[in-house]
Amino acid sequence: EGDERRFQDRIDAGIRVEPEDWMPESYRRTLVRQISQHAHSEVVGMLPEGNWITRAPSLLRKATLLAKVQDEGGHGLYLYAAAETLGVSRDDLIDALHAGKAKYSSIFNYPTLTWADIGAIGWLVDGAAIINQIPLCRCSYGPYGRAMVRVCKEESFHQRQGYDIMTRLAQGSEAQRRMAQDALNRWWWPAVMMFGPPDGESVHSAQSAAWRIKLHSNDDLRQRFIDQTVPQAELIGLTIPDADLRWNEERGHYDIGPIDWEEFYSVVRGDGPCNRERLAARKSAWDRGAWVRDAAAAHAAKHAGEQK
Amino acid sequence: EGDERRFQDRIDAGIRVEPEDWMPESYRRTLVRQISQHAHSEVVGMLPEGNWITRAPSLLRKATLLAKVQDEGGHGLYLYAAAETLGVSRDDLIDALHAGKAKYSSIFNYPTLTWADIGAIGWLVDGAAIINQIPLCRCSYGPYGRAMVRVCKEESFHQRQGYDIMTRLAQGSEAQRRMAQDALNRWWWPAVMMFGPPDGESVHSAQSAAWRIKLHSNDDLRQRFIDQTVPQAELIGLTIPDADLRWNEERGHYDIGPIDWEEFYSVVRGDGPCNRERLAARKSAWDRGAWVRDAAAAHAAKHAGEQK
Amino acid sequence: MSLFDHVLSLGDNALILGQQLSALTGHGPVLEEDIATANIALDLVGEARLWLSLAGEIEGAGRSEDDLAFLRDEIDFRNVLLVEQPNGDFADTMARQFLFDAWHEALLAALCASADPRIAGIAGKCRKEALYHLSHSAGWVIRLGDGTAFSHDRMQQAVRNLWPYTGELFEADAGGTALIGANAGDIRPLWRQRVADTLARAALEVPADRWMQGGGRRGIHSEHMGRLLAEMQHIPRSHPGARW
Amino acid sequence: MSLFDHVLSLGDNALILGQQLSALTGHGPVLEEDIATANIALDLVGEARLWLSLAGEIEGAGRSEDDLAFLRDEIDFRNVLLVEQPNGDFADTMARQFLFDAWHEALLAALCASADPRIAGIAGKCRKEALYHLSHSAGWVIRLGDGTAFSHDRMQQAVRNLWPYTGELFEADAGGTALIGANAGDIRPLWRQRVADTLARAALEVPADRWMQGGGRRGIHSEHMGRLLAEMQHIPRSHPGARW
Repeated sequence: EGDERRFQDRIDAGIRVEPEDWMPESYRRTLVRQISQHAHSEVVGMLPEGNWITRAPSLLRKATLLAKVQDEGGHGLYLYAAAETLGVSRDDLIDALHAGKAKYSSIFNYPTLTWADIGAIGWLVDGAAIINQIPLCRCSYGPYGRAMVRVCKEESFHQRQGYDIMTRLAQGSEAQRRMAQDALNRWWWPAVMMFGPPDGESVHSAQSAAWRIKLHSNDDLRQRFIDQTVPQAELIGLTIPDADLRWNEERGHYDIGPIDWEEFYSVVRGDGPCNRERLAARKSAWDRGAWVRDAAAAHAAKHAGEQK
Repeated sequence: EGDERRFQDRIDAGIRVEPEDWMPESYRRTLVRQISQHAHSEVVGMLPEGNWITRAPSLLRKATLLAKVQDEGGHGLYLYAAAETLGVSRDDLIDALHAGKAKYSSIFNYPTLTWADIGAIGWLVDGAAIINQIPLCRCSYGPYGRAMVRVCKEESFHQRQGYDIMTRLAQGSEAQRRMAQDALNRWWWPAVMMFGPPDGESVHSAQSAAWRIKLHSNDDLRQRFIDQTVPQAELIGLTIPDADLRWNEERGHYDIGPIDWEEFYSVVRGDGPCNRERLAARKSAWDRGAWVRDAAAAHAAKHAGEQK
Repeated sequence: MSLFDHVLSLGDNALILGQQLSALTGHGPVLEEDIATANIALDLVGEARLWLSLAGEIEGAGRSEDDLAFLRDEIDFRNVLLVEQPNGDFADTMARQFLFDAWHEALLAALCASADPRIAGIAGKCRKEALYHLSHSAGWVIRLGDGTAFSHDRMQQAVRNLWPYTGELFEADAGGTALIGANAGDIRPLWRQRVADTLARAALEVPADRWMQGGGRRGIHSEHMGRLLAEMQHIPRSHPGARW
Repeated sequence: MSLFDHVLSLGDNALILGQQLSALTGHGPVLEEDIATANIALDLVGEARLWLSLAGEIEGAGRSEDDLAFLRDEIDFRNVLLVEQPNGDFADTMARQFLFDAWHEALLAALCASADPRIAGIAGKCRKEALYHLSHSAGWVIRLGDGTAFSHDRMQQAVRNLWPYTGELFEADAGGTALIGANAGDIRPLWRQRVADTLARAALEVPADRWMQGGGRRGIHSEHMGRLLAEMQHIPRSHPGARW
């Protein structure tokens, strides 16, 4: 009781929580859920982009995409490490993912069908992620906030690369332009939905706001994303697939058409185009790697004496 | 003793041996070895050509290649059936193949690297096979001879298709012509070696000749192949990769340069470019199919009553 | 959807499924099955040639069957997602084949009544083959479903995994109905009946309808499609203008 | 072999191995390894870019690194067969990597002494990366060889299966010796020593030399190469002249 109040007072005073500090169990659980979901998203997110490394259309683009996917693995590592400071193990978190108990971002349940999807993911998905994540750099839990600083720096680089891919396509041949517009058509709404349900339907929000692990509402962040992205699309001559989209002079923001939340929930429920494939790919990699991890452990045990 | 003489007399008189007839054990064994080796060759031979069905450059060529590979499977079936008339089971023969105890034609241990290889296999490998097999239509063992009649009819169709592919390539673009010449360069000597070692070094020959299961010597058949094929190459403007090749007016045959028997024996020994892959592909198909065969057997057993 | 797109869609279904089966020849569980697989693939490639040639004729832009097969981008392919799902193991292959065949034969039967004699002609020719394909794949669904415990579970899982791709088979559109004629409405009930009967004989459950995947007919495919096309198109794409 | 072919061969080895590793990202046994694989692939693609650009410069026909990577036919690729062998499982991947790295680093070290400053420059830059690759792959050979009984057998089998592709690494030719300079003769003994030392630490046997496979450097590849190129080249081949 007194602990809880002191904890909240420190948060309100802008003092960061560190692993050794006392914290309410529900704060710890909420953070483990959020950080591990974020870590899983980085790792699962390697799959849709990894799908195009072998088919990248130039060596420079291949190299850049490899570097990006490598970065995502790195983000996964930082984030698992941040979660581990809360007293859980990476293996347990991974087991929860494979058992379908832990979530990852639904956006990665959409397929990457053309090279333009790599551009669209960088531009839109990383763009949306940054908007979600920049506030988290100031979140109350120290290890998470510090991890997010590194992550955001790299994401912003990825976002620019994605937009560069789209720009090149939009200025390219008719087939390339069509490819870019098609990718925008398919990724726009899923990206808009990345910010989660409308504020009225969002759970956990009030408590998370008080704990400073969620600093803005879903709808505010979504609006920021839309306001930032629409002019970028116009600049390169692509059309946002929303007939109702228009600038609202009064609000000083873009208005958009209705969001198809039925689709969103169906993907969350597991019925997206790639839910089964993504989880199967992760589980298969993990299961096929079991003998390798066993061998590494056996080797380390045999030579434990020598290394000291 | 008397049986053996009567057996040989009937053969000498041109009377065919049928499954129910008495035959020497060594005749049976020799035939089982030869027929099963031939059946295995058909089945393993589906692999190098099957490698190009998915990449055939036109739909007509894709269909024709599918039909050809289907025919080869059919040849495998006839030949296993012919072998089974000698009191062995197909499963035992397949086990012997997978255990490395039974052979198949070494030619299928070479890779198919371009579309032109499909032409070269039809033209040269099927061409050589027909020359080997036509005499076998008259061989002393009835079921084998009759199977060979069917096989030869289809092979000759395949040979014409192969030559047609090569002709088209040889008359095509510079890249296609180069592809055709490259395939001829790689397949020529292996095809020439398909007739087996020179007569002096060939084992089993004398007895097989007496039994009328080998009707011509290796070198005679090889000469027939060369005499038939060289003008076909010239006709479409391709060059046989043999600097010593020339027409011998006196013999009325082409003379060829020395054959690299070291390569031949290395492939027979298992060191060809694809020996390991071919056998592994067959074993893997068989092993992965075990539960399917088990299920079919279980289903048949459950419903055995109904079907009578 | 235009008549061109419709005929393309018929051709693309046959082409992509034929292409998938082509990769299996020589790798089946038993020699007879290798032969059957090659034979069915051959029928489907043959059917694809007829539809694609007709599509080219309808378009009138001089594109041949090969131009349409080898020089189109993924987004212009009109096949359903079902046929591009991976071969997987033998249960996956046969479940895909059965779910397709049960629809394919019914569709071709309806198309035999098409007012367009070219369409009716192709449908009439290919329907007989499709009937053989259906009896072959249904036979395997039954054998595996009602075989061993292992094969039963594999087949049930395969049917369940592919079920979300069956809704797209029946996506109605105005052009389609006009094209096919009065029998279009019969296809779905006939398919359901066939599936129910065969799965019952196989001691398998018919999966519940959930969210159905779609998009193939509009050119929005799955991640499997790109690699399939890369392999299929590489040689013609690498030699523009060449004849083979 | 001309200087152009030699430099191409250096580029193609890096390109094809980098391409193979690219297919593995996201599918490794542990996250750290996914990161390492992407990193090594990235180094190799980077190295390929340098050599292929130089090859284009030497040829003087205006071909860019991308023209050489994406618009060449299989027969014009000059990589050794080792790098095109399939990824297989983790033991196969690591055995291939180790056998390559042990040679690659030694070759680059020798090339640092090349009279051609462009070659020496690229070699100097890439050698550091190659040293890291070698320490990484040798570490896994040792861990798996001297790990569990299962991993030991898998690694031994992988080394044995790949051994016939190691002879080609040392196929001598006049152009090569001239290019590399006086240290060429040191590469093979250094490679043998590294392999012997690492396999000894891994409790693995050095396979006996038998018939060695060759041909890659002359454009005669294995059946794996065609599918690899189909996937790698499909998009550029499908959009002639496009910039990306």
